[in-house]
Amino acid sequence: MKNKTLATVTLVVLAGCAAESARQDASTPSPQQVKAVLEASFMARGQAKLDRLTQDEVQLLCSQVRPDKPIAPEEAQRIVQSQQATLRYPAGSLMGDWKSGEKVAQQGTGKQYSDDPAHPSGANCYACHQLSPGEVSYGTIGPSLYRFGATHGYTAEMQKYVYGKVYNSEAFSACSTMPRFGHMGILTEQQIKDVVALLMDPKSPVNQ
Amino acid sequence: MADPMKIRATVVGDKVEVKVLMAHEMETGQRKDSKGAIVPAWFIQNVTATVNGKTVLSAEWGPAVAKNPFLSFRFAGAKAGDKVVITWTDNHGDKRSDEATIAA
Amino acid sequence: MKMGRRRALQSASGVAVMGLAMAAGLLRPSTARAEAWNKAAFEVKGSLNEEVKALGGSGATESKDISMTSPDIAENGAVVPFTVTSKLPKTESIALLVEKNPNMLAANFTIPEGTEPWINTRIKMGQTSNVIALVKADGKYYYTSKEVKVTLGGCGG
Amino acid sequence: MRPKRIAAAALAAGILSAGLALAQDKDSTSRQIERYREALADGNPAELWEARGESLWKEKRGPKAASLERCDLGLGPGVVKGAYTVLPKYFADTGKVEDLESRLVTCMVALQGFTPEQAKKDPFGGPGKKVPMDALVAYIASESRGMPMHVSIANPKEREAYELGRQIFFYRGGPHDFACASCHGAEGKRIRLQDLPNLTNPADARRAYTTWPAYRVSQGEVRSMQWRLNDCFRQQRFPELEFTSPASIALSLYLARTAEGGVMDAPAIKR
Repeated sequence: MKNKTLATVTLVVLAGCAAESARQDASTPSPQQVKAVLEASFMARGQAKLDRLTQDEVQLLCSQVRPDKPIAPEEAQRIVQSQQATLRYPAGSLMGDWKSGEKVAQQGTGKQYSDDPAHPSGANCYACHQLSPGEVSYGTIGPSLYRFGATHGYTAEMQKYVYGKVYNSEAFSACSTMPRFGHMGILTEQQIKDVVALLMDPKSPVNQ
Repeated sequence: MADPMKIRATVVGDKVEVKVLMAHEMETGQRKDSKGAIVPAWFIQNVTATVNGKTVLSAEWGPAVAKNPFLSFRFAGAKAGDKVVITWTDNHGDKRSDEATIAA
Repeated sequence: MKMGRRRALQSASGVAVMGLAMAAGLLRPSTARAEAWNKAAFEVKGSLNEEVKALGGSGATESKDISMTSPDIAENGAVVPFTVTSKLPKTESIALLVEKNPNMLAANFTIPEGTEPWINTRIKMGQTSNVIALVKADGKYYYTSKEVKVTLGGCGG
Repeated sequence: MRPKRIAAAALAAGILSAGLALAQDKDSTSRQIERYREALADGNPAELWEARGESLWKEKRGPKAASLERCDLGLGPGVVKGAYTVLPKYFADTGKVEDLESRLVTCMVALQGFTPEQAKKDPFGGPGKKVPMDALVAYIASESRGMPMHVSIANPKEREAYELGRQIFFYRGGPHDFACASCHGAEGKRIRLQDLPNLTNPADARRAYTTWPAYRVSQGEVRSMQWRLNDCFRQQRFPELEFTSPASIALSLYLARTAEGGVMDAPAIKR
C-alpha cells in the first residue's frame, strides 16, 4: 500500500505527509496538495509570477464553495468582517467623470501576463453587467446595473456603497464573483471614482 | 508551400454546388505584430474555377476576405464525375490549384 | 497600404505584357482575364459612387432584385458570412463592399453565363457598418445594402 | 453590520427588476448571434487542419523517420477511431494519466525519436505559424465525431486526477480572485455575448467538451483543449499553465468525465 501511494504522487507531486490522510477519505486532495500540483504546473510569465497561486484567507475559504454547498454563515461573516477592515475611502467627492468610467467599464485588459503592466488596468464591467443601454454586448454573470442611480437614488450614501463595493466586494458579500478592484490594486482611486460616476451621475447614459 | 484546398462539389438538382475552403492568412496589412510593427498585407487576389476548360467563376479579392477563405457557388452544364479545378493567386505571386470530382 | 515594388512593376507593365502574350497565343483570353486585379477598385474609401467609377461604371441604382442575407449582429468581425442573390437579368458580377472598412471593396465575383447569380462567402468587418451588395447586370450597376453590427473588432486585434 | 446587509439585499432586488425590463432586448440579440453561428457551421476551416493532421500522422518524421501510425492513443496501437472519447486515461507504459496532447508527445518521443522538448515546442499555432500539434489534434478528434465520451476513473490514478481536477476547477487565486468556477459554475450566464457553459452540470459540460477542439474565427486557428485551458488561466490572471502539465491533464479529466455520454462534434467552429 505504502509503495503504491508513493508511486501515485507523480501526478499529485510530493505534498508532504498530508497525502497519507487524504488517501483515506475518497481521495480528495488537501489544499496543500492542490497548491503543490499548481506550482509544478504553472510558469511565471510577464507580470504574472507564481506568487499569484498563493491564496489569501478569502480565496482559500471561497475555494471550498460548491454549487450545492454555499459558504457557512460563520465563515461568511468572518470574510465580510475582515474585508470591511480593508475599505479605504478617499477624502472629498467620490464621484469622478462618467465618460472615463465608461472607458474603464469597457476595457477588459490588465494584470494578465499578456498585458503591459505600465498600462492601467480596466474593470471590464460589461463582461458581467449591463450598464449603458447603447452597449448590447454585455454579460449576465452579475446583475444589470442599467438605471442604477436613477433606481436607487443619487445619494451620498449610495455613492459610498458603490465605491466600497467596487473597492472590495467581499466586504459586502462573502465569496462574491466580483474582483476586489481597490483592495487588490487593480484600479486606481481615480478609476473607481470614475466608475462610481458612471453608475451614479444623473447625466451618465446608465441612468438615461 | 500553401496547404491544399478542401473542395466539395455536388450535383443539386440541375446544378452543381461547389464549396471551397482555402488555407491562407489573408493578412490585411493593418495588423501589428507583438513588437508593434505592421505585418505586411498578404492575401489572395484572384480565384478562378473551371470545369472542362470553361471558367464557371472568377473573382478578385482584397484583404477584407476572411482568413482561411470560404466560398460557395452554383453553376450549370456539368455532371457527376466531371472535375472542378480551382486556382488562387496571392499578392506574393504564390499560386495553388486543386481539383475535386463532382459527386452525384 | 503601399504596394511593394514588385507589385507596382507588375501592374505598371501588366496590360502590355498580357496583350503580347495573348497575341502570341500563350494565354487564352479567359486565363488572362482571371489574372487581372483592379488595384484602383480596392483602394476606394467609403463612397459607393467612387467604387462604381473605379469598376468602370457611372452610378448605381438601388434594386429589390438583389437580396443579401447575413446576421444583423456578428459575434466577431473577423469572419462575417454573406449570401448574395441577384434576380436581375444578365447578371455579370456581384461585389461586396463594407462602407467603413479601410478600403471598401472586399470581393468582386464575375458570374459567367450558366453560373447562378448566387454567392456565399465570408468577409472581415473592422466595425459596425453598412454593407453593400453591388451587382452589374446588362452593363449597369445596381445595389442593395444593410447594416451589420459588429460586437468585437476583427481587425488588428 | 446588520443594517448594512439589509441595505445590500434591497439593492440587489432593485437591480434584478431593472434587469428584467431589458430581457426582451437581450433575447433578440441572442437570436441574431445564433443565426451568425449557424451561418458559419457549414464550411468549417478546421477541415484544413484535419487534412494536414492526417498527413502528419502518416508521415515519417523525426530522427527515427517513423510515422505515428503505431501510436497507442488508448484503444490499441494505431487505433484513431474513437480514441478522443476515452482520453485522458491512465497508460501503463508511462505510468501516467495522459490526455491526447501529452500522449502524442509520448509517441513522438518513443516512435519518432524526438526529445520531449522538441515534441512540446510550439504547441499552439499562430499567425503565419503552422504547428503539427494543432493539426494532429484536429484530425484525431474528427475521428471521434458522432461517438459518445466515455473516460474512465476506475484506475486509482485516474480517480486521483479527477479529484484533483475538481479541486483545481474551484481554486480561486490571483489579483482578480478568479477560479474556473467564477465563469463556469452557474446556469444561464454569459460573458459579454458569449454563453458560458456551467461545467459542473453534465448537460452543459457535454455541450462544451464535445465541441473542442474548435476553429476560433477570432484567431483563425484550430485550438485544442490544452490551448483552451491555457488561455482561460491567462484570463484568470494566473501565471502560464504549462503545456501537458499535471494540472492541465487533471482538469481535462474532470471536465471530460463530467461530459460523460456527450456525443463528440469536434472540431467545431466558435467565435
